[in-house]
Amino acid sequence: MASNTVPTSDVEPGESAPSGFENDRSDGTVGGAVRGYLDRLRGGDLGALPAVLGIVVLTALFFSLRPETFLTPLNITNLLIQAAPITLLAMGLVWVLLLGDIDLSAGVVSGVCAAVLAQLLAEVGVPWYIAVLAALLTGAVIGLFTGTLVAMIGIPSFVVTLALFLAFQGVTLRIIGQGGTVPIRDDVIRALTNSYIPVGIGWVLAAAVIVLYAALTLNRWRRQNAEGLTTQPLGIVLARIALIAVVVVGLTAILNADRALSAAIDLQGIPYAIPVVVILLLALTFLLGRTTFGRHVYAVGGNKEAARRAGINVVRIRIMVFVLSSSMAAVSGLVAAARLSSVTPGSGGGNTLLYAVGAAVIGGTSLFGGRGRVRDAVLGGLVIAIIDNGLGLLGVSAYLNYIITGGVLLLAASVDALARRRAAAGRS
Amino acid sequence: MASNTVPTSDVEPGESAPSGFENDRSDGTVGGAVRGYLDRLRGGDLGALPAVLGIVVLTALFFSLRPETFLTPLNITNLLIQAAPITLLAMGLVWVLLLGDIDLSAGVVSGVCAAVLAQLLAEVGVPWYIAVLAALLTGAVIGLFTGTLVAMIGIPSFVVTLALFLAFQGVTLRIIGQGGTVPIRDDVIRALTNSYIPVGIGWVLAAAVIVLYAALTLNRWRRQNAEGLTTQPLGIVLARIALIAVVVVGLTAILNADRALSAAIDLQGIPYAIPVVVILLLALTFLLGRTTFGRHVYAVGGNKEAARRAGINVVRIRIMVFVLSSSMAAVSGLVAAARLSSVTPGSGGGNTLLYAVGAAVIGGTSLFGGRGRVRDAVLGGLVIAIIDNGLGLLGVSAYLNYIITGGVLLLAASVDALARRRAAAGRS
Amino acid sequence: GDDGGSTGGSGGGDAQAEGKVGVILPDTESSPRWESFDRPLLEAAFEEAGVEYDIQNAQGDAQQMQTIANQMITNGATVLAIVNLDNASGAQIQDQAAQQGVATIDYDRLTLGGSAEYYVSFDNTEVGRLQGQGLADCLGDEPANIAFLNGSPDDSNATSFSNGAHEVLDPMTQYTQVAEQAVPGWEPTEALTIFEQMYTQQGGDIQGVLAANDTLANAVIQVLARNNQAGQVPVTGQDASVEGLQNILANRQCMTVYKPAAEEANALAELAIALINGEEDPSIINGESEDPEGDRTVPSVLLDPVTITRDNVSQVVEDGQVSAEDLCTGEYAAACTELGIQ
Amino acid sequence: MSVPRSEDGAPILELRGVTKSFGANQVLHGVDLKVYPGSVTALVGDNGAGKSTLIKSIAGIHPIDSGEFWFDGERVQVTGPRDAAHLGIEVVYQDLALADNLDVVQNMFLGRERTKGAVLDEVSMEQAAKDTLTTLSVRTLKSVRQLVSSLSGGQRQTVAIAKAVLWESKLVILDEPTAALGVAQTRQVLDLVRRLADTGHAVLFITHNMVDVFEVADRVAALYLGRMAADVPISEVDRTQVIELITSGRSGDLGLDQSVFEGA
Amino acid sequence: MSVPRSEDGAPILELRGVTKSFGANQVLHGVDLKVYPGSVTALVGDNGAGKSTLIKSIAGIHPIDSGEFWFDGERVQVTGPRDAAHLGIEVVYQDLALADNLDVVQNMFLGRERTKGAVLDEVSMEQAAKDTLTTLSVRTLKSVRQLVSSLSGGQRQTVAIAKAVLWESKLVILDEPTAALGVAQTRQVLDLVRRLADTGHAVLFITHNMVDVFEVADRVAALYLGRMAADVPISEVDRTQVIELITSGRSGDLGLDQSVFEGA
Ligand SMILES: Nc1ncnc2c1ncn2[C@@H]1O[C@H](COP(=O)(O)OP(=O)(O)OP(=O)(O)O)[C@@H](O)[C@H]1O
Ligand SMILES: Nc1ncnc2c1ncn2[C@@H]1O[C@H](COP(=O)(O)OP(=O)(O)OP(=O)(O)O)[C@@H](O)[C@H]1O
Ligand SMILES: [Mg+2]
Ligand SMILES: [Mg+2]
Repeated sequence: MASNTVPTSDVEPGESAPSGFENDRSDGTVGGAVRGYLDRLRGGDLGALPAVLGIVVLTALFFSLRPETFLTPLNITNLLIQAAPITLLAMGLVWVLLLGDIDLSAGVVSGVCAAVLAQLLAEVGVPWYIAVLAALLTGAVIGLFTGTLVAMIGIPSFVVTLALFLAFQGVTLRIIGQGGTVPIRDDVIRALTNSYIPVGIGWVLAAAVIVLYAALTLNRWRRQNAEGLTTQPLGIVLARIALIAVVVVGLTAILNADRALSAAIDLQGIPYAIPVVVILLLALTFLLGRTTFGRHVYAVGGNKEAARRAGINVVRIRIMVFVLSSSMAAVSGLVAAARLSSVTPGSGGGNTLLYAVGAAVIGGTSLFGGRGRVRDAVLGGLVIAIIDNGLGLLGVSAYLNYIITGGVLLLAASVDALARRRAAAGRS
Repeated sequence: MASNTVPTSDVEPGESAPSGFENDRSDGTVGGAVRGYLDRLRGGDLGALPAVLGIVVLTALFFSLRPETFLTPLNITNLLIQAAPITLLAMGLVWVLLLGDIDLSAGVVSGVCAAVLAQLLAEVGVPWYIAVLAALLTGAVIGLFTGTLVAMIGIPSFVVTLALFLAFQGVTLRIIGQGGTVPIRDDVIRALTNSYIPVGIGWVLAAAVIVLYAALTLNRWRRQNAEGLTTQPLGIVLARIALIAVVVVGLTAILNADRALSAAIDLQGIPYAIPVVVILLLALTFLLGRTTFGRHVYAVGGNKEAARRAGINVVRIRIMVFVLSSSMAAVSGLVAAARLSSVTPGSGGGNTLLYAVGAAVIGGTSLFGGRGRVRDAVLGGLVIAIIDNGLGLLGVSAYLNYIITGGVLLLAASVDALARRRAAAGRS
Repeated sequence: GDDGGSTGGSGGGDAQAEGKVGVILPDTESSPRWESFDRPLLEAAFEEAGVEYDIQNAQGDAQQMQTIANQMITNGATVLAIVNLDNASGAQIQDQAAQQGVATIDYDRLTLGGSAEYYVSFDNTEVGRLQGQGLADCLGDEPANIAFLNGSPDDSNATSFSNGAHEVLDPMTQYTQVAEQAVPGWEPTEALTIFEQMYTQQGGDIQGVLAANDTLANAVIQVLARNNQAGQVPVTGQDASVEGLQNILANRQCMTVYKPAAEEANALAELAIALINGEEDPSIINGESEDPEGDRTVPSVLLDPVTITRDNVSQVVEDGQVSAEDLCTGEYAAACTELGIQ
Repeated sequence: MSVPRSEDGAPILELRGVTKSFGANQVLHGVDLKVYPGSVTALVGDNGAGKSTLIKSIAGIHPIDSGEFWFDGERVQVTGPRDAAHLGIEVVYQDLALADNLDVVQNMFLGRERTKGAVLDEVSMEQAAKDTLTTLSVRTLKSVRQLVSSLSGGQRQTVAIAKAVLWESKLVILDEPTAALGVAQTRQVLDLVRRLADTGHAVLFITHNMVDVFEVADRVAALYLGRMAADVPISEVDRTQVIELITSGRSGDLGLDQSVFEGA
Repeated sequence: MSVPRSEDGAPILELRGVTKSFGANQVLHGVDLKVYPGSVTALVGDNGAGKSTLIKSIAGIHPIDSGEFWFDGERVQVTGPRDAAHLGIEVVYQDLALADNLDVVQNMFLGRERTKGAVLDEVSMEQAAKDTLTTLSVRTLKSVRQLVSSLSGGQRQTVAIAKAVLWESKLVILDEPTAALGVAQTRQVLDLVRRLADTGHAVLFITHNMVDVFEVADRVAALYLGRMAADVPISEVDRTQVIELITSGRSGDLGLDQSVFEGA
């Protein structure tokens, strides 16, 4: 068994240098990076593309059908507020889906937490921050309970959360009372969706987001580059920063425009719910992508046994994910309650959960675990909100509304599937 | 590399004979078979045990709480009819779950098929068999559509059926249209749940089932025994036949007893829906356990890639399973419609689907594919129907009803999980 | 319900000359009336008056209703009529509309704590009272066990119905109330099981059933029929649906509460048009309703619900709410002839 | 079945210019290969050289980007494993591909169940499975009704091999079949490979074990970084040459020359 | 780290009377084993003999039914892989156990990620992964940011080995580590095993390859049907004897005698 050293000089290095890792050395040009991206697309790694395409196509469609209303500042503001609760719910569910689990109770948990908030405000009369804390705590405790049943006792999450889905409907009904509603009169809570950040502060916030993003991205690039590791060319990095800047500035401009329908009223500014979503998006993205916890969530979702053998405390990770997801459900419940200024026994019931899971999946999160990102929830939530919003503008009758919503969802999903399938021609 | 022949005479054959397959030779005693069963239980292969235990415990519980009503012939008949639609739905869903897929639209598909039936009877006035055929065909066509989207286009079944869940709600609404409910007046259809097999014929049917089962089981045993293959001892086989006989005779006796509440009326006999469930149970069990198609369904659910490499037409199998499942949904819709003697836009909506999936899972079917049996649907369906039935007798208020149903489901599932977990101490 | 054309200056200041009415119906399950009666009737009324309109259904979801309200306002509605799913969410919608200078009308259900200009309705508590009285009339003075099958536990109107019925029945000491359950989501299949179990538990000793609407009543009737008791036990209902009326014709149901949808729809259309035209005090206003929560009175058009028994089924047909053709099929033809319905 | 034929005869399988990429990663570069009936062809190559990718392309698991397949003198299109099976190609994959939820017998007959009428003929399948496993020297398997998920690594591999040799196929492809096998089992598999070839079947055999190559192979084909470095009778090379071909793509006159890479 | 010690010293790991059943199937029957620091112990045995089960018991994957573990002179309870890792035991499993959805670097550092503050230190992990893989002669891997699902069989095995040797553990257990490796890679792994032992680590090495056993092992332990047939210095046995121990459980004076089975 002679161990021949390989005559590296024999072969051209760019293509098949046997020293390995040649794909890790980017050629540093923008063209190369774009080629790489196209290759990845062809390789079936579509990333956010289908959801973004869905958003673009749907926007174009509804704009052509309702040119005078769909893209007005007023409607865009409405759209974003409409998307907020479902997006927040989906942002928690992504984590559960990453584990390969499901949480059917997330919707009704958001209802329970909202009911707790509303009753504390209305009956007990506590200040808003106590009520919010209590609602979040309720969510966390529920998550702890669910997670323990799933991870420690080992009941399949589908069954646990199906049972809890039923039980929590009863709990909400109990808290609120049969046929009742609890109005929310607290101004701070209602401000979430009914008040707006002053225009000046809005612009400052927008600028801050852009600067922060640019600084972090550039710093990371610099460091990787210094160590000679895989990086994207500077051009691409700058292009991404520019893209983010354009989106943030554009949205801020739209939300800061006067959107009142009658001249007498003054209606402008970013609704407070938007920064809530953005901050949670950034925080959760960081947690999932840049910390050990996030890495372990991916590992548990990809291969539980491998994670266990690698010494990861799988039970703890799963419980924590359920806590996180239920807490996000609580946040979603708060925003939904603020939007309605009330909580009913049916809050969080109905199709809420299915829409949220649908949002995560359309955004690109796999139901089988191990693949997904927090931003999927935002993109998918937007797709669903746009369908809802656009159909509302068209004003179709109930049965058509159901059919069209279903049809559009199907269409969005099949574009994705077809693209992946074409790509899969090159995969096992 | 000397290939030594092993001196088989050196070692005691009963325990570790190196010629292999020693566990395939049963020692032929009943005691050995019982030991083997206990070993399997310890090994985590609980089979139907948790569901059966659930049924027994719940029955005991409700009997102790409502001794004068729960185990009366009237209530048992009610219970069985109440369990029929959910069981039929679950019997189809088991197949989908075996593939590792899910069908969120099964419930509303049952509604669509029932609506087709009702409108054909009411508006067009076709004879009942045409209407039934049309409803079944509707189910099959829907299944074909769903299956094609899932298997050929490759959209995840969760997304496809979520979209169809919405769309079909609209379709039912459309079909039923003005008036909001379509009454079913056809006597044959209504007879399914509202008429009863004459007592004499009922006994003949019961006897036929027992004889058929005994003949098939014994014949199989005889053949395996003749070839010297793994068999259960004759004692166990006979005991199983006896068990089936006792159950069948017992149920027939109960259903044939006079269950009228007032002496003036004569109310007895097996409801026609019961033989429908039994026949479908036997037919589908045969299809799944004894035919190539069933074997391939298990293989696709266990390892799609392995099935593909073994030359199985995975796409065809998946489509056929969806056709089968949607057809079963249609049958379930028929029985539900017969029970209510009308169809409403909400038929098959609400929690129908979740209950049916819950039934399959509690019965022992895995959500991750590859493990499950048709009888799981029946056992799980009974568990759920007993909860519903018993709580109805207790007459608790709505919120408690939700909470208790959820709690009992959770309890049933955790018994199962704990048993498996204890067993898993001996597994990887 | 699609107007198709563009409305032009929807944000324009002079709503005097033109406007647009948005109507949000609550759901498709609490009653078939919303999609099958109100929508076509309202469409007809608005079309006749030549007003632009947009009618949508919130499908039982308060969040959805909020979204639709937003969309209608964006679309340039100047008058918004809602059938609230609950008081608080209804009030929120009305407050938002007011912020945007859009006038609102409460249709069928008064939004307590809301800010609607007008209220058009049948009194829901009165509906319950009629049901209670109807049941009492059918039962007479004999002692009887009665059971309540209420509407969905998360529907505040269901509470009003049952409150009204209790108001009437609770003082009547000859009746024993042996069971009461709410039916989640007004789901008839659930109602069937719930009543089946009530009936079994009482050993069949139930002489009267207060069912909140005709769909629930029909479920009750199926259970009674299976026990050969259909027609022996009076059952109430609501909505005067085809199914309910047929059950009444066949003597299986004792009464239903009829809320002439056409009257209600016409009143709404008239009020909306009045609002668009800036009319003060429309002549149709016939009273006012207390809103204890908002501490105000709302000018109202109050319509009377009607008790329908076998004797006055024809009234529903004459009003055009149900066609004789639909009603008098097959086995019911004879009864129709007998009662002179055509 | 038929008499053994030497490699001078017509090849049963011929690949011409097969290329295959996964996304940006080109794994096979114009690979030519001939496999003859009645002889054992050893396919060797470094880890990641593309051996498994090549045989998965033959089996229809991966569609190829370009190139031709000729089988039994005719040009064929293989679009899936079913096509390959119909041609008479049987494959033991490196990653085995067994359905963990099925037992040994069920796995061995997967896709080709024996039936009596519509009903599965379990009795005859169980018997046949036992017979085949016995010839492969499996002595520690407790039951053929055990789920394959509970088998040891070597037992799984034996089941996969047994599954492939149950069918008398024209071409048997084995991807590192003895990697997890014990001494005695390896012996049996090598004997079996020889026996298959001697009864006229063509065998394509992937291995990293030079001893095995020189024991059973009639020809040796060496892949180097996705290129066919050599495809020669075993008599023309010795062990050192084969190792050189594997690790550097050339050995003396044999193998790829620099121009190949420069031409790329 | 420490100086090499001979097998006369205290064993780092000692098993006493370990038994283990899966349901009705008893796989290990009172197994004793000693592993010494500074030496390589080869664990051999037929397919299904129980080798993998034994090392999974050591690693805490399977709870054992009875028996004792002694580590570094102290009796220990291993209830999970985390316990084993804390003791300083590192294992390469036969079934590899990699997370297919993660890339090579992420898999290699799984469970022991390097961080800077709260943030993962990707840069340093990527660098370390590359260095380790290079010493293992991996030359066909295109990128360390490739998902492991796209790796060839041998590449996967290399990643698993690299993951284990990244940590300087007291005891390294390798379950058939070279099964899928090419010639050059096998060479590197064998050298590595020797190097580990020479720097004072204990190595437990499972293989079916007798050449490898006699090349690197200091001791050889043979399992036969779940019983330890022999645990002796390599110098006391020759190849034929080891094969006899594997296939029949005894060889001359060595091994199990009939009475063991009769006693069971
Ligand atoms: N699905 C895939 N996606 C991307 N790259 C892949 C895929 N499958 C294989 N590869 C790459 O193709 C190359 C060849 O892999 P292949 O499995 O054919 O190697 P092999 O010769 O069988 O190696 P081994 O001896 O290790 O089994 C490897 O570099 C591998 O990383
Ligand atoms: N989870 C399990 N359930 C039941 N039996 C099992 C399980 N795991 C292993 N076995 C059985 O235990 C025995 C020993 O298996 P093990 O994997 O330890 O063998 P091994 O010595 O590693 O063999 P190989 O050389 O083939 O890897 C085998 O007969 C196997 O069938
Ligand atoms: Mg390979
Ligand atoms: Mg092993």
